[in-house]
Amino acid sequence: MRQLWLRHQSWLTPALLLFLPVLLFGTVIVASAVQSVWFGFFDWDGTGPKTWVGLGNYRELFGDPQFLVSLKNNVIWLVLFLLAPVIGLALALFLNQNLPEIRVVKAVFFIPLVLAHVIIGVVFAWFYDPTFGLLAMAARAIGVTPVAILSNEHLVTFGIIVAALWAQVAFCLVLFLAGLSQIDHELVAAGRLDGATGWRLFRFIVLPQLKSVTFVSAIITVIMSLRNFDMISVMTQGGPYGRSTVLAYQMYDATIFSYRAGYGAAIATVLFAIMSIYIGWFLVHTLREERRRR
Amino acid sequence: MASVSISNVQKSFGEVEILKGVSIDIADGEFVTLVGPSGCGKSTLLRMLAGLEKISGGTMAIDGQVVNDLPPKDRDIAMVFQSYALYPHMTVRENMAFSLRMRDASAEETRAKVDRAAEILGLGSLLDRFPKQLSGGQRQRVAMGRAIVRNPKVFLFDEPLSNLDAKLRVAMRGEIKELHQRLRTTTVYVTHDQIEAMTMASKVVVMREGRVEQVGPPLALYDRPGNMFVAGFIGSPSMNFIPGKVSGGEFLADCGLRLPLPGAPADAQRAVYGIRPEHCRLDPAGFEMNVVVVEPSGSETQIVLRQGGQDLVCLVHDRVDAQPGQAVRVLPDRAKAHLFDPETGVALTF
Amino acid sequence: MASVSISNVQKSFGEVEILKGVSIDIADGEFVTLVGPSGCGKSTLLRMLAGLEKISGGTMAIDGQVVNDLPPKDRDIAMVFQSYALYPHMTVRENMAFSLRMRDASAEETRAKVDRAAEILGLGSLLDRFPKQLSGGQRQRVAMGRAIVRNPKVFLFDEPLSNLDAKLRVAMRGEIKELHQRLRTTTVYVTHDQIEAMTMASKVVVMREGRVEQVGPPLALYDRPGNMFVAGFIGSPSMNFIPGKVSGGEFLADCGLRLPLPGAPADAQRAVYGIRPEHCRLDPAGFEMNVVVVEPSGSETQIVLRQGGQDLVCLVHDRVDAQPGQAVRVLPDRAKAHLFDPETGVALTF
Amino acid sequence: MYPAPIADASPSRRLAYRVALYVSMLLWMAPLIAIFMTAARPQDDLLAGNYWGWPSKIAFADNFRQVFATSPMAGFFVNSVVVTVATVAGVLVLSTLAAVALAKYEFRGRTLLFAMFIAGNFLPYQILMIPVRELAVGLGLYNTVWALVVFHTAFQTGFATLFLRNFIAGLPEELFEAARIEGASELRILRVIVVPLIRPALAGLAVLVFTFVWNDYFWALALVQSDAAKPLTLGLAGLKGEWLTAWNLISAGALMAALPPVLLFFFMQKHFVAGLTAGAVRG
Amino acid sequence: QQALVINTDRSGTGQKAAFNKIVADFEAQNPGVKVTVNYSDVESYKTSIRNFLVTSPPDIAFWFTGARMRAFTKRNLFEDLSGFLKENKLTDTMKPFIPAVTDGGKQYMMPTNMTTWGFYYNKQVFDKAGVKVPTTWTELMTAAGKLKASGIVPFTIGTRDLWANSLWFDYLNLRTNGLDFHMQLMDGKVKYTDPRVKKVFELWADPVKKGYFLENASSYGWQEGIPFLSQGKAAMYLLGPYVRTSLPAEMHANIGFFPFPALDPKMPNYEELSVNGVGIPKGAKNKDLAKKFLKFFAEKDNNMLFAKGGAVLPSRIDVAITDDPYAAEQFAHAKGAKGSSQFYDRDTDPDMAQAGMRGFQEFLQQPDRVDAILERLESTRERIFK
Ligand SMILES: Nc1ncnc2c1ncn2[C@@H]1O[C@H](COP(=O)(O)OP(=O)(O)OP(=O)(O)O)[C@@H](O)[C@H]1O
Ligand SMILES: Nc1ncnc2c1ncn2[C@@H]1O[C@H](COP(=O)(O)OP(=O)(O)OP(=O)(O)O)[C@@H](O)[C@H]1O
Ligand SMILES: [Mg+2]
Ligand SMILES: [Mg+2]
Repeated sequence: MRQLWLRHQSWLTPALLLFLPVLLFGTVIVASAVQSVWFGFFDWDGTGPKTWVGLGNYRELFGDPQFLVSLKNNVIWLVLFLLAPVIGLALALFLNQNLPEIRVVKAVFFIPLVLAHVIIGVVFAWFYDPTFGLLAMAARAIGVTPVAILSNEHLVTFGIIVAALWAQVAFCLVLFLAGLSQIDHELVAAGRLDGATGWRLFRFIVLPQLKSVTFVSAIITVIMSLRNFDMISVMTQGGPYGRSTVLAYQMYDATIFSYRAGYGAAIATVLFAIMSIYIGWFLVHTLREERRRR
Repeated sequence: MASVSISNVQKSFGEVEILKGVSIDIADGEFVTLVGPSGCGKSTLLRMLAGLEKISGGTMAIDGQVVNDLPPKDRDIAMVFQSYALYPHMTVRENMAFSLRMRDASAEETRAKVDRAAEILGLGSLLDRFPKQLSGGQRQRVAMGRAIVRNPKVFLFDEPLSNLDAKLRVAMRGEIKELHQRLRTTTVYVTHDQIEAMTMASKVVVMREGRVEQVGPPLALYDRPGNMFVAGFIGSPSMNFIPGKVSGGEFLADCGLRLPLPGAPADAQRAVYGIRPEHCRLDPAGFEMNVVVVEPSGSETQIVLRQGGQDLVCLVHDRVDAQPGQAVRVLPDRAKAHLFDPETGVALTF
Repeated sequence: MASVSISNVQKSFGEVEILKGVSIDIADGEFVTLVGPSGCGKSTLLRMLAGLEKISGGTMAIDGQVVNDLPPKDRDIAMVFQSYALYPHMTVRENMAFSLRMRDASAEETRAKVDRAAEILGLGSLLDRFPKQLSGGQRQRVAMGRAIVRNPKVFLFDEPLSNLDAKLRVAMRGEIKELHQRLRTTTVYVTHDQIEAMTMASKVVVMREGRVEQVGPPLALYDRPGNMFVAGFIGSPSMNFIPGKVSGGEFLADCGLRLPLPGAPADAQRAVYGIRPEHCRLDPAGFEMNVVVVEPSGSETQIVLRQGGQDLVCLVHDRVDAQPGQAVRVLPDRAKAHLFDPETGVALTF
Repeated sequence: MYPAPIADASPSRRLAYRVALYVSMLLWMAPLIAIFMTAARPQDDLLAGNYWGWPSKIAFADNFRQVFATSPMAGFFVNSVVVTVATVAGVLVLSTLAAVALAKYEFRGRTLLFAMFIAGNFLPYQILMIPVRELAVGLGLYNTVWALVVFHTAFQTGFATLFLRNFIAGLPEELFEAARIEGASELRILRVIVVPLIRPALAGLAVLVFTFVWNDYFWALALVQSDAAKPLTLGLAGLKGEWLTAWNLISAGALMAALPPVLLFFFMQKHFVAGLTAGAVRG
Repeated sequence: QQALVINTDRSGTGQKAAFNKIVADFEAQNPGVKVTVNYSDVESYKTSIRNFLVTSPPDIAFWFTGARMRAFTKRNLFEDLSGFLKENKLTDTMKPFIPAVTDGGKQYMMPTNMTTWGFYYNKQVFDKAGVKVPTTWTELMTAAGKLKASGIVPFTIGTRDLWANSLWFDYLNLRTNGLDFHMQLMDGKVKYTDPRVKKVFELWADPVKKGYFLENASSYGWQEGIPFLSQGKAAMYLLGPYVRTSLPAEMHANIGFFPFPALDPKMPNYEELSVNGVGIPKGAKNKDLAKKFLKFFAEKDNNMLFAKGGAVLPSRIDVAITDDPYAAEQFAHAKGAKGSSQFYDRDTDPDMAQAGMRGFQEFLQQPDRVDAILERLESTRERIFK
């Protein structure tokens, strides 16, 4: 027994340690994801019997105008959400100073991060209210007819993105502040001595050192942008007339309101496929980083 | 190339006073080393000279021009950092060209200057590598290359060799020295390595707790330390210090030993007797002490002796066949002995 | 306390062979140092002895018992790491008591043993501090304390002093040596510091690229290096190597110099002449060379000489008043000269 | 330290910086101030269209009282606490185990498992909704807080493992080796060396997971329906009531729901930030 | 000790209070019975009922009737209550509502109450603008024009939650094409591109294009439309009794009600009347006790209490609310109906309803796109009712 343990200890120990976490994660998360993909091949209302339709859902999906709207919105989200790292970095540079009160100020800037998206959505919906909202009041104050952002099929997605950016910028801000705190001061000093100032110092000396943080915040931002759901659900429920849906919301809408779980699963699968690109990218990066460190 | 004049410079970080009035004059083309215990303010002084730290008081002048409020880029100074501070995302060539690029030098000029510096330092074949693909010594050389491309008025070095291993350190030391002989650029060099301080500079500045303790040519500091601190700091192994008093032309140590004096100080004066390990030799004419440790290292042997609670370290160039516990006779070289005031530590002349 | 016997031990990481058959015998109570260039496998060997790495081939035995498959905790070995590896969340006392706690020793026993170790090492007043509240030297001492509480069969040290500054290193070196003289525990000590290797051990093992180059008492390695590698590795500054050939009882260097030989090797034999810097002296009877660099460090002066493209480093104990460019006469100590085979590097006896 | 420290700048620039700082802070916080104001408004103000003006009277206490009176908020609060605390505890334990295994042991499939945790962590979790619900039903956990605990624990374990693994990988290998030589078994090392050393990371992680789980709405909707098991977020939706336009109450409830994570964040800011950073970029 | 679990979405303050009292009374009458009531908000209940009916059925569940009920009875998730209703003579006392709970000749739920729909208006605003309560479509349009001219929004509405808007469609369709046609459309038997449907949209387009509706209606939830009415910024709201229940009691006097006006004098007076019900899930553990509770719940007093709590109408025709003129008005309104539909999203397939309501939302904002919208709805219909 002891011999056995000794001989196999090298793999038995990690196996024992990993048993529970992997079991739980494997059954609840991984298996469910696989199952969900499987459901995408059925016509199913979510409770009753399933009917195999093969690629039927996908065929319908690619002809569904709503799907194209969602896809387009997803792209808009993805592109605009990448403002979060940019603004986050700018804000981080702005806040990266030594003042007695700076800790509190930073904390205030971090707060959106801990708020539920549901709450943020509600607040921004009031903000945009075309009659009573702050935005409308401001517009009227300067003599402009207020635009009903959430009722405007062209603006609605941008309106929601702004709300979501609020939280996402806070997220990137935290990362960049941490990144800035790890900047090699000697490199900056060397840069100054070499005659770099202002933008060039930032561009050639500081930014390259933030490469890893930038990558991570960009990828996470992309993934968050694809995953976003709560805001849309709270602010517009996909409206007006489905113009603000994204894949995640459309999937929910199809499953819950239209009772089409199979179709929803197919939408989810497409979303998953898109996201896989970024997950894979992140994985490759992380694992390579990993190997480099070893 | 330029002279540097530091007068009564002070520096505080918030409440804490780090530099308490430092004055150093450096002539054009001179090589000055700055030594002192960790935290005494060497780096701070250097960074102030570079313009990386504000000057709290006093003035710094380069070539007669006061630079207190000049930003780093206008001081025409190059600095080599302990960590080398190479830009990790640039190749060796780009690293060396960076300062020229920031000055909007033309492409040909840049190329010519970098190539020349690379040639001087033997970096020709490494120009396209990234810093992480270089060995420690090579990195060090690139850091120097980066400094010399610009042909600055003053070179600053902050412990540039401390990350290298012993052999490489010796080699690079030679290179830096040679470079200085070639370029004759005014240089300020911070180190905590005895040998570097002694062998490289024409002038050594010893600092302690934000003040200059002594300034002088290396051998002058070795031969005539101004106080106990400098005496103990310069030289390795450290000078032996033996408390006691002067009595009848001899030094009567508290431990009972009677030690020979070079001159004739006033009698009955309490003092500290200083003698370097290399100035003690085993000699039948000497006084008796017990051997504690014998450490032969091939070319020389270090012996720790003890008598009446007083330790004495001896460094002899022969093999010594003594065993711990054994008694031997040791004799200090009377001409090389020092006396210090036990209160102030100041060297006593006699 | 125990003897250690390493026979033909091999180690590969994947494809790469790191140790290519190492055999070392260590007697009970002996102090052995392991030296060699970085990457030669010193740490790996030590870690294999500790049980932290699998043994790919050969056997290791402690006290006659083969330990190849024994887990670390059953080997009764203590190890001091370069980084000290103190548990940062435990006080000094807890750090030292850890191994006893793992062996479920009683509280009194633990307390008694820790107190005794603390006393030996002068750690008494620090027992309630955390590692981060200690200075480098104190941490080093705690790491040793942790090792000695257990009274293990063998002590292993992996460059235990390399994180300390020069002065402290000297002091701790003395302490470790003293400790060994007191406890007489078999000790294997890895270092890359010449002086440590030479002064501490009763036996030095020189390794290169996974093989043992030479084993012997320190002074024997200094005096009679088995090959050029050992000759160059032991001693600082390194031995001068001058290629040439034996001709008429003299050594005719390729650079044109004629050097004295201690014996009478076969004529016309190509060889490398080896002479340590400290065995060259300035002497009117010597041959002429040009001064390149003079580095006085107070107690001694290092001079680099050059002639016909051949550099010669000289270390003299006097002040030398030579200027670069000047010609001086230098004479190697014929009795201290070495000859090596230029192909194999093996020392030639004659 | 980039850009240049403002402390070195001229007094006028320092003042300008401070002003800019506070103005931007105020703008940034405007949405939160809005919630606060609304939570202080009596219902009549809203009906009268006084959305942004000064509240006609400060009805904070009234609103909160009404929140508790018109809904089992107290119960929801307890549920939220149970779900969150149980999840945090479970996640900490499981992810520590997994992280140690992935960080400090060599075995085949290690990279694969690690990749699995990372990938799972970034999944669009909406796709899990139906299978997870079925699973909860199968386990008899549907409509209990334990369904939420199980799901959140599993999902967050992915993230937490990624995060802790980076942290543990940063612990010096020598500590493990020293302990091994000194006779500690692997489990003992875990307990007496690893856990105490990663305590700061665990603290940061705890705060992060707390906020994630506390703020969850989607899964509560999918896995729970009775009041007995509803967490606060879902309860909050109920506050909308069937026939009410009580934004003041919703704000009050939102404040109540936001309070625990915000408080926790303020007290553990250092850990939180360190945690988030370690989770994303190894520092 | 017996346990009874009830899931309900009737979580409005008044109705909740009433139901709690009923439960307490029941417990008092039946010592040893412990009743647990799980209140949910309507929207999340719509999701969760599909889960719990299958997985962890309570003993009693509230739900909508009509197509929404049939979606579950089709899958055999509700207990047949035909016997129970008959035994307790409820088939008589609740007669008008029995069809709504019937599927394949059997009854699966017990009606609890009924909701009526129509125009709620601000009396002061009407007076100020000199507008009378309209009885015909033309009058309504004239009134709206007048209101609009005096700077008042004639019709407030919030379409973010989609459903409120479908009242307009339902009523216009009932008034133009009649109940049979409407139900055929609901059952997917008529094309959305049918000229008769188009006709409805033409009618509807008139007030839309004239700007009679609240601007940016889709920025508001249905509840958020109410303050415009109460504040006098808007004049009318086509909705249910929630308009009143959402407002403080002192405002009730100012809010009047009138039915959706007639369009075609030949068309009988069809109304939109929604019936809510309560049923026993197939998997209930305690069916006998559940029936006992339902019987108690159906008692006159309780039925009335429950209705009053929600400001809706009781499901028994033999009770009358006499102390509330508003209720009487509603009752008369319901009684006067020649036939009724329930509501768009209760009458048609949920998938279709979702698509339809989204189309109505778009129409309200972009009336010119009517053809595209109808094309889309038609293709959805074809997919669902194939
Ligand atoms: N930015 C700073 N803020 C506060 N104190 C500082 C700062 N920089 C340096 N100090 C303090 O100033 C003192 C001198 O530091 P300095 O780096 O100049 O020492 P040093 O002589 O270079 O030491 P070493 O040999 O260790 O490099 C130290 O006590 C240090 O703690
Ligand atoms: N786990 C490992 N996997 C692969 N190669 C390794 C591993 N550990 C060590 N090596 C390699 O084995 C060789 C010997 O390493 P080792 O650490 O024993 O050298 P060393 O003599 O202690 O050097 P140093 O003086 O730098 O400490 C090196 O080339 C190293 O890269
Ligand atoms: Mg320094
Ligand atoms: Mg090593």
